Amino acid sequence: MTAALILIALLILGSTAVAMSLRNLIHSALLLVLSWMGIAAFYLWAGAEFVAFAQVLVYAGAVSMIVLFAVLLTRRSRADLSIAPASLRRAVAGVLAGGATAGVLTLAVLRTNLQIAPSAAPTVTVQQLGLELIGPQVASVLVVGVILTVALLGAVVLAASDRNDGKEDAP
Amino acid sequence: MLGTGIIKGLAVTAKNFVGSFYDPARLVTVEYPEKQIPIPENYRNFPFLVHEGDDPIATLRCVACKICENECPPQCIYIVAERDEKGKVLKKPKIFDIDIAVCMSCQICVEVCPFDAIKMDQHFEIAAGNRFEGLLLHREQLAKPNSYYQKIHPTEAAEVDAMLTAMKARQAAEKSAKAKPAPATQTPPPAA
Amino acid sequence: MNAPANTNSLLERAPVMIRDWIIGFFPESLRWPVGALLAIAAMLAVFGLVFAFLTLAERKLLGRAQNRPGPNRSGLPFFRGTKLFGLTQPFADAVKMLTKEDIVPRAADHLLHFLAPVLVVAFALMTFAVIPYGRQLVAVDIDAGVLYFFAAGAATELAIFMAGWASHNKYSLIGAMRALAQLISYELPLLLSVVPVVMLAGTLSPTKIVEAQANVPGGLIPHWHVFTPWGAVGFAIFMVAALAEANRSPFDLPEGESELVAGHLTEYSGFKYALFFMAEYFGMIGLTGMGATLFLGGWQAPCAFLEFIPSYLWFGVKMLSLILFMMWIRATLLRLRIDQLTRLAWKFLVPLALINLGTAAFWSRTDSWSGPLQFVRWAIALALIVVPFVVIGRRLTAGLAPRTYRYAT
Amino acid sequence: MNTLQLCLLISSALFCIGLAGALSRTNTILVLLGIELMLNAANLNFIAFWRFNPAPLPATGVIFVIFAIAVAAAEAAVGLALVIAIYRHQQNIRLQDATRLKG
Repeated sequence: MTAALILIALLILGSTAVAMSLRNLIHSALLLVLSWMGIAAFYLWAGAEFVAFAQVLVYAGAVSMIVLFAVLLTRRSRADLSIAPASLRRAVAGVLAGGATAGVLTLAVLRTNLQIAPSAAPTVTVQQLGLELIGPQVASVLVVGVILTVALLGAVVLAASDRNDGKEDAP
Repeated sequence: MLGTGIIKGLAVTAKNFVGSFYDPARLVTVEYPEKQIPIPENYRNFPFLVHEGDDPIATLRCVACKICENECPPQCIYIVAERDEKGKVLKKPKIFDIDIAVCMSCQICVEVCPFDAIKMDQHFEIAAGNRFEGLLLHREQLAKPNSYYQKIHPTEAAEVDAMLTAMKARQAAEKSAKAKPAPATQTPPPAA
Repeated sequence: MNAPANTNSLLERAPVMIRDWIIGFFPESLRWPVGALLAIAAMLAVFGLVFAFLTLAERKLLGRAQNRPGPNRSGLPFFRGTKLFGLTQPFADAVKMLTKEDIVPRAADHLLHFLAPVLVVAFALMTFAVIPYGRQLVAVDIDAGVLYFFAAGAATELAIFMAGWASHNKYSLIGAMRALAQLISYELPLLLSVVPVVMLAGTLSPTKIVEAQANVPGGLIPHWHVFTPWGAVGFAIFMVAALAEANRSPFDLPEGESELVAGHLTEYSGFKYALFFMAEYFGMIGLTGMGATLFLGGWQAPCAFLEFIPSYLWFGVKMLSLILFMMWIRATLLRLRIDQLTRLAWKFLVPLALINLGTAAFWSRTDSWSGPLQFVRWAIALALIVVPFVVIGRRLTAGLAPRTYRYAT
Repeated sequence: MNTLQLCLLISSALFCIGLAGALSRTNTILVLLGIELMLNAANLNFIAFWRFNPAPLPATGVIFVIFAIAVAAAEAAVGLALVIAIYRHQQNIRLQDATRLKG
């Protein structure tokens, strides 16, 4: 049980760390997909299979596609992808900030006396989830729907070019 | 309405699919090694040598005049004339090679031949395992009877034969006319 | 399971009995992994063979649709002259593919170039796990099976992108970009067309969705989702989107051999190419299998008295006829242009699928209507489908008169 | 240290990798991805607490994560649209160059 968790953790953290330090953007993006799949594996390990599949569908299926698309659209040549490393000061500052946060968080986690349930994972069926979503959480569902619609429209408005390339032929 | 075109198209392909089982005439392809499309008469690919009688090498029309060798644009013909014991050139080829890997089927050799000895063949199944020896044809492989020529190019062969017999008749007439005033001392006219 | 006698015949139970017999030889602790391995092996064997003969069927069908006989010459190795209608063609192809040289471009991204074909087959195979092939034949019966299926299917496009990127070839890269655009556009209608089924069946588990389409005892009319107004529309949208997801003609833009050489496959040869080919067919098998499960009643027989035929045969018949339909479409339709492709998805399929969601909601609210009200229910539902179809379709084709040809007749 | 603490350590490590990446990289896309990773780390926490809660609530953590994933997807879409707009404007996506508010 814990061994599987440690394996998953190594997968997530290793692929993420390498992805964040690679110079080739495409490799970074593909490694991040691997780490998102690792996170989905963690959800499976914890018994939340619906969330795991949603994670794969949304991250590996949609977000990664948009990221790759953005990477390919925002370059002028293949060499453009090997982005120059940031200045040393910036890199050191970033790693220091991350390390400091990690230290604070680790201390906080280790010092807190967290009680855990010895029992097995709570099971949640899809039906329960659906009832929960349309019952107590219906307001949040509506808000998320509005957010998604606004995000879609906003993305279209932002990314659409100003000039009109004339009428295209319809199918 | 949207989609009607797709349904029409599906109907067309379905009709062709079913029809190809019931109506063999629909099939546009020929199953090649078993069946062959008849070759058009004027089809040509590579040259061959015409011979008259039963012995292919002895009765070649070719006299090794090397006109075709000189005229051939890609230089694919190689001719060595036969010599007798004294070294005198005989009027037949000892070596007559055509490299059909080089030949470009231009038919110039046929056009320039004064003796109608080289003609274009229609045999196209000439694949060989070796592109140097396999595609270099010698006179034994090149020699084909006149009857074969008549078979593959009937119209053209009829003209050639008519011309040759007319020439022979004229020569015979000239010979007999000359024989009366003076005995034949000259060399005989080149064998046709 | 206390099913009626005719649904419990020997043939029906044969696969499960064989599995139980084999894992009976193993100790108790090993039974679960051995059973899983058996399921994987059986699936690989069956679908490998199905793939092999589908390639032949496709070539035959395309040939016949174009008035050619199709491949009919390959015989047996040591019997010259045998022909067998070309039935051994797939094996000859396999031998040829395996013995070909594997060429990797020098500038290629070697790791990704190697990983892409492996991943594309792996993801395509993962989708097979949740499809119920028969009454008790499902490899993994998970609660969110439909979601799992689409999650695994979405990942295949990532592998296609990897192939296109790693080849270091402009055609491959254009193919990869097209694959991405296509996936983003068609994932939405595909999922939206499935939502009504999930809504009305009230579950995300494929086995339960099949059970929801069970025959009424003694009934003659199949109780499948496709025979409801919303189901018919959902099925049509699902099939169009499935064609796009499987990169099949008329949506085979990522390959587009007339403009892109072979798209993402340009730099692949030999066994890796065969893997891509296999993945395409596996993707098709998976999507049609899911389509049959969601809309055509899965392994259910059309009427109750036909249930003596084993359920997995019914499933196979439905899946194969859907695949043959896809091939029929390939024989008929031309490839779309990329702007036409995205326009069709965003301006036609997505609005239609959203309206279909409303139709499904109406259908489920009026479940209690009976007698003459049944006709009213059908009329309203059909109107909810036909009117948007005509209106949106007219918008889509506006300004496009039937094409006139100046030089061709 | 119990399993819950291990999960929390994993998620805080993930959060810090995301933070360090977002701070130290100059490519806009990578900065966005770093922020995504931080969101994911938060999701790991939700699931971990839901899994090991001594007084289990049926679906709270899962619901939280579902909403977080939806919002993260929206964020990614808008963010990458912004990246494309920036690229169109200044022909690169270096973060330091995007300093003007008016363009």
